[in-house]
Amino acid sequence: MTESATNDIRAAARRLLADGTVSVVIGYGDAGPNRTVPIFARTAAQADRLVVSHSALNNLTVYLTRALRPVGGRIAIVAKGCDVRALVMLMSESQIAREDVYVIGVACAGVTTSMGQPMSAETVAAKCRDCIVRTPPLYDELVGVQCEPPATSDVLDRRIAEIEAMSAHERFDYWAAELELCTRCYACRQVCPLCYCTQCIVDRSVPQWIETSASPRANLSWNLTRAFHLAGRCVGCNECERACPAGIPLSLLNRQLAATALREFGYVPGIDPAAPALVGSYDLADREEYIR
Amino acid sequence: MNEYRITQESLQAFVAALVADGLTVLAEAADGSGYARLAADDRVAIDPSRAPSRLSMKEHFFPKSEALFEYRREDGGFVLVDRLPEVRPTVILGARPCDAASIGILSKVFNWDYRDEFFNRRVDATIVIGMLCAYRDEHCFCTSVGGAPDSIAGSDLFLVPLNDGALGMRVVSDDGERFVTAYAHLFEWGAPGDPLQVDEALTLPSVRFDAEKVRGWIEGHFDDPYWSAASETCLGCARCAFACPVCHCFDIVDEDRTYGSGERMRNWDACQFGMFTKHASGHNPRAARAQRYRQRISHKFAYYPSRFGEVLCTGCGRCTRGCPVGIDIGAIAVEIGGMAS
Amino acid sequence: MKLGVFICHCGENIGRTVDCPAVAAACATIPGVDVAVDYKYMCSDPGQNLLINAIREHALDGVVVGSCSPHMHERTFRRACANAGLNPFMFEMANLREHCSWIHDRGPIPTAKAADLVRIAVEKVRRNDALIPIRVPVTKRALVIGAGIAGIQAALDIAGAGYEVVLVEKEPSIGGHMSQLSETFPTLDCSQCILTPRMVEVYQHPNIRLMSYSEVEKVDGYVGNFSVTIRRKARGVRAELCTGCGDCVQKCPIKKKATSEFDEGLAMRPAMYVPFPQAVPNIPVIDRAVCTYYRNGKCKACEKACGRGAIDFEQQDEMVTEEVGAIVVATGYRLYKVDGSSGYDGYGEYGYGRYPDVIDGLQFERIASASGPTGGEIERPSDHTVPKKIVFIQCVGSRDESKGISYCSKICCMYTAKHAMLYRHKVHDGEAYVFYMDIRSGGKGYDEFVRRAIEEDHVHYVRGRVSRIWQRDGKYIVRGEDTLAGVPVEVEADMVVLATAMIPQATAPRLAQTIGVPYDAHGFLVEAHPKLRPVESSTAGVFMAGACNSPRDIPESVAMASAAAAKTLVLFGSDVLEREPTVAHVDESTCAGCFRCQSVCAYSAISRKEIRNRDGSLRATVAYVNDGLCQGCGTCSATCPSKSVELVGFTGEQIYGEIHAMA
Amino acid sequence: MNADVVDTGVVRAGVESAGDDNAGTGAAGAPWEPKVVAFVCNWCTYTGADLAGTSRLKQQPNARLIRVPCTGRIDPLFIIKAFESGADGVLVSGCHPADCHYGTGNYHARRRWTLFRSLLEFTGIDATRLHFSWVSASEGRKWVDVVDGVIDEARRQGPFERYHALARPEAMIDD
Repeated sequence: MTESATNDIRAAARRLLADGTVSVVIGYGDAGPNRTVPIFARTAAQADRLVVSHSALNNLTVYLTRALRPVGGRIAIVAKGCDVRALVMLMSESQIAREDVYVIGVACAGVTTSMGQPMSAETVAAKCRDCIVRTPPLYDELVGVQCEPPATSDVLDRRIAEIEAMSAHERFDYWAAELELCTRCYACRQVCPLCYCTQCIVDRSVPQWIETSASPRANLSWNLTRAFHLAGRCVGCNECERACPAGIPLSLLNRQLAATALREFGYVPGIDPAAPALVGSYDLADREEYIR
Repeated sequence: MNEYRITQESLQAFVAALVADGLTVLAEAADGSGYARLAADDRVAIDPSRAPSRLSMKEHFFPKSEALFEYRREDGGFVLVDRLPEVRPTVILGARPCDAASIGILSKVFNWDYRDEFFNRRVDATIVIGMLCAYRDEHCFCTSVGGAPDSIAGSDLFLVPLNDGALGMRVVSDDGERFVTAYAHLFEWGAPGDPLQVDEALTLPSVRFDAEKVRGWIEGHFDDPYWSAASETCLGCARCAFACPVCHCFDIVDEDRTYGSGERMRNWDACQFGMFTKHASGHNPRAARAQRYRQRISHKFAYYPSRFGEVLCTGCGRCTRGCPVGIDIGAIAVEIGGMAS
Repeated sequence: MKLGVFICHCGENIGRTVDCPAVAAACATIPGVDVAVDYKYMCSDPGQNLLINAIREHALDGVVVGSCSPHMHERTFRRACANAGLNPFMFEMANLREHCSWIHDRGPIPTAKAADLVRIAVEKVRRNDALIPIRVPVTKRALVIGAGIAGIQAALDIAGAGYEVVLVEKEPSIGGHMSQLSETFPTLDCSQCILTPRMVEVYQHPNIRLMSYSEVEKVDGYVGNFSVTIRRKARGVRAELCTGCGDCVQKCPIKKKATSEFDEGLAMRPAMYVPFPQAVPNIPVIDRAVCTYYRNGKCKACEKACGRGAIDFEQQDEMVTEEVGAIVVATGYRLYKVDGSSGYDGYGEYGYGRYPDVIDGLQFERIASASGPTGGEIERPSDHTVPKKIVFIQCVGSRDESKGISYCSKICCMYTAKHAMLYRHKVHDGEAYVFYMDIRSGGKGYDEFVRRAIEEDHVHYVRGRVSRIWQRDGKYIVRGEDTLAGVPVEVEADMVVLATAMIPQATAPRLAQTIGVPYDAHGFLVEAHPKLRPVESSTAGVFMAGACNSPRDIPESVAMASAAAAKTLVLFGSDVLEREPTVAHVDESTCAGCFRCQSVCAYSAISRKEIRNRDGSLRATVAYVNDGLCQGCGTCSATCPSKSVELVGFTGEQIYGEIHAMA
Repeated sequence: MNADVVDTGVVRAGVESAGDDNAGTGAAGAPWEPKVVAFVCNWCTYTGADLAGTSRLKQQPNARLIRVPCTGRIDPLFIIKAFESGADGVLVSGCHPADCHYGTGNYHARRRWTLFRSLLEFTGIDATRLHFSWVSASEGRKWVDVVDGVIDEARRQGPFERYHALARPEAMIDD
């Protein structure tokens, strides 16, 4: 992403703040070489800190969820294609009204896996390698140079295939080992724009369906539940994986479910705000060969 | 003073011997995840310029989850069964000073109004072999909180890289002395070799803020609007607290394992969670993110120092490196220090 | 919490296989269980008394009975609990018979399993809530849709019991098809003579609010609390001013532009018209399609003629909303059109629509009717000559999938016999032929009636189908075959009457959707149970009468109407409906308002509720469950990621307890 | 029904009614017997199981039924909790499509299951442990076949040690 995109963003932000369209612009602020941080720009000066770059990793739509939304009324947000998909889900799940958000869409050529990395074939985030929304599915204005979607290099899918090729016992042991590392800090939940529940199921104590101890069994229960609650909703921004201090490959769980949703129901979340929820609708013809 | 000279070979032999003697040997894992257990034949690499792991070595003394006791329903009542940890003698190899320092800081709270058996047993059974730290990045600030890359605080033995690639191991505590004699035969003893002549390794990172000033400002600014501004982008994920070598809050829950028996668990918790201070009544004295963020900073730089005379921070920078929204605790301390003067 | 466990031997049924005393003993060790006993027959009076006394004596907070399936005796024991002063929902059953003793061999295993099953139930009841049945108020007003004989009867019965009835009829007049009939089988009494007084009674009844020329547009709500939106179509005449003098009709210059619906197209009517002389209400309607004024803004002859100034060309359709507690659907039938206009292939070979003297049953009724276009004289529509030979053909459309419909229309055998008879009575030298497949004359006096037609009135019955009809010099050649004689027959007829099938009104499916009741492939409403609940729909509070359900004759329609009225009155018998309180409940403090629960609810029981702060500002929009609509399936609860909606009676906590009891 | 099953029963009777732990392996010396949890809807499968009972159709005694109004009510959390509670096999069963007492509950349930079992499959909890069926109120015979099938499969697979071991104290030791 280019100089001009950054300039466009700053210009747009200044304009929107000046003409009172919005009271705040949520975007990426420059934080040194190959680093950005989320910033809430309320003044022209702050607007001039905005940047767009391959280090714009955060999915800022998390700040549109009720608990984190900085103000009522209309908010402008800088969003890449994957971020906008999350926004579409938030709209379809009645979390925010279209008219309450002004989307500065970013035509995105991909971002890096972690902060501080220069962009290269090695450092480009896995999710970007087969991105389907380099141009966001929805926006009020678009910045950045529109670029061709990449030839899908199914890095994640290949990893998933490897795991699926294991025996059930191997799969179980693989995940038991990975999930044993979980510290139950719930960073995966906190960074997820779609984990906006007022009270997460794991914080409900009557009954305590999921134990809060970081025991292997409770960690499995928690991670299964987290993944399932995102079934047909997760847009694959992978913020959960980036935030995980234990380095658990959460993207595999999410993506495997997304693949199932696509295979079984031809469902791709976060494209059309009017589309019915995958878990929340049904089709008489839904497959059921596994049901005796 | 004299010191042991350790070559790569003797280091390998050392670890093999420790494991053979049934000791648990922990060292920062190559994948950067945290301090992991070494097997006898693992290749041991002491690299003073390696970046700190994602998680600290706190977990070894204060596990993310541990059972305090078991309970079992028996004829109308409950039978309680103690579950003191079975602790193996342990060696932490190559602890960086900002980690080693955490033991002393944590000991204060775990031996304050109540002496915590679980923590102390583990500390007592552990020999810490510290390591001169040659890593620097913009997130390190050990020197601003009373530490240093060559600080021996918390170590029993201390490794210093020598310019010929070998390591010098200094004895810095009586425990260290007692411990090392059993393995002395593995090492060369004598005059120190030339310490590694790398300026970067020995120049101290500059002091970024005055912790005393920070404390002063915090104590006078409980209701300052700064707290909302500073925490505006915080997601409350508490990854910082879980990665921190000295954050030590925990939650206690009873968990049934079977119908009629279970365990009382102590699990890591963090002041960044909304639930952390939520009362049964539903009232929450720290309902807002800003209040929780203020608590985190105030506890580290004001409350803890006032009670224990130590800043609840070793300047390791893990919280900042791991923060998904790039909140920089060092920068915040600098900012507060600035506001103070 | 003090709990009681009662193990039933069910005579030998459980006792033979399960060591009931051992189960009771095992359960006595469960924390909270104060009483654990076994007894021969818990459902017997002494058994129930044992339960009742224990509840009183030990002041039990919850009870588990280990006996048969809850489907067998849950109600019994709930009642017993209530009698003992314990909330009936603080009770759970463990199925030790169907799910244990009857399916295992005697031995320690069934005993162990029985102990498990009871423990599971104990862990549930421990987490039960004392529930109070939901009480829904009942609006004691009924809506009757359709004012044919069925609707009229239902309305009169309900009104007669002292309740208000809103009677909606889409035509300008009530009376339905029965008002078109000449005589009725098997008594041959004049249809209008018996119907008209009923129509007048409806009109004058203080409890009946008649809405003719009106249609039901929308139905909201649920049993006891329906809110119905009705479109009152503009007549162009202000009913409150009209005296029914008929001057406007006389003065209408457009005399013969429109064919009379009432006379089945055999006569013409003016643009300003009353369907028939005895119409109720006797208020004219302007047919805007043919009226000169509406076509080119001129005329207004009727307005000049009306002394009361009742004519109102500007009148618009009006929407009214009525609150009712029950709905009776009596929308009746229409006739299958042989020309295919009713959506079936039809019988082109019979020439209906092409040959003026090939008519259907209702048209013959009009010809035979004293009030009809011919004043009751049997004449051919084409040349008004008296037909000397008429062929009646039965099962036109009915019982023939290939041509239309699989079912038997049921009344054709009877009305054809009637038609033939009427014809013979009026045209003594006339000959009547009836082509039939079978004669179905079940019913009081029905078979005798048919026999009379054959034996006394000498109607020629020919068993066989008619293959074709064609014209030859003014006559209609009817070719069929006599399957009894096994010979082809050809009859040279002056007129042909087709006994066409009865099918539902074209609007029936849309109405069914509006009300929310199921209908079959033909468009007939489906009853809740073909034998035991013949006039109820599966939607509580919605009943049906007459031919909207399947082909019916007059006596059946009237019987159904009275049955539907009786069902309505049963509903009105209580001021409030009691419903099982096992419905979903929303925790508004944690609901995040994603409304996936709303999308899975099959009963539209979940809506959006705004929670406002003291200053009136919106705090949150959360899900709200209407417990009048909720049926308690719990799909919403399983869908909610934060468990902010729980199904009372099957809460997460209760089910957690049951599962954990197995750990 | 073979003899050692009976023996197990004795132990299970003693052990379970006292409410002790018997996750996975049976208590001292007794041959192990699988534990199966079945979540069934009230209107079809539970009634079908009733019919099996009234028809005196013999079944293995290892299943414990939990009655819910509708398969739509069955939350994946129930299934997870069942495994946590020591189940070696879990069965979920309700009304055939188009037979749902509530119209569409089983359609919504079916969609949920398809996703959830795919997730479990991926994490190594496969179809040998988690089963689904439609059993109507008139299918007493089918119920017996299904439930015995699930129990036999669990017996073939042996105790779900991998899962149950996750809860063992030793799994909690910090190193």
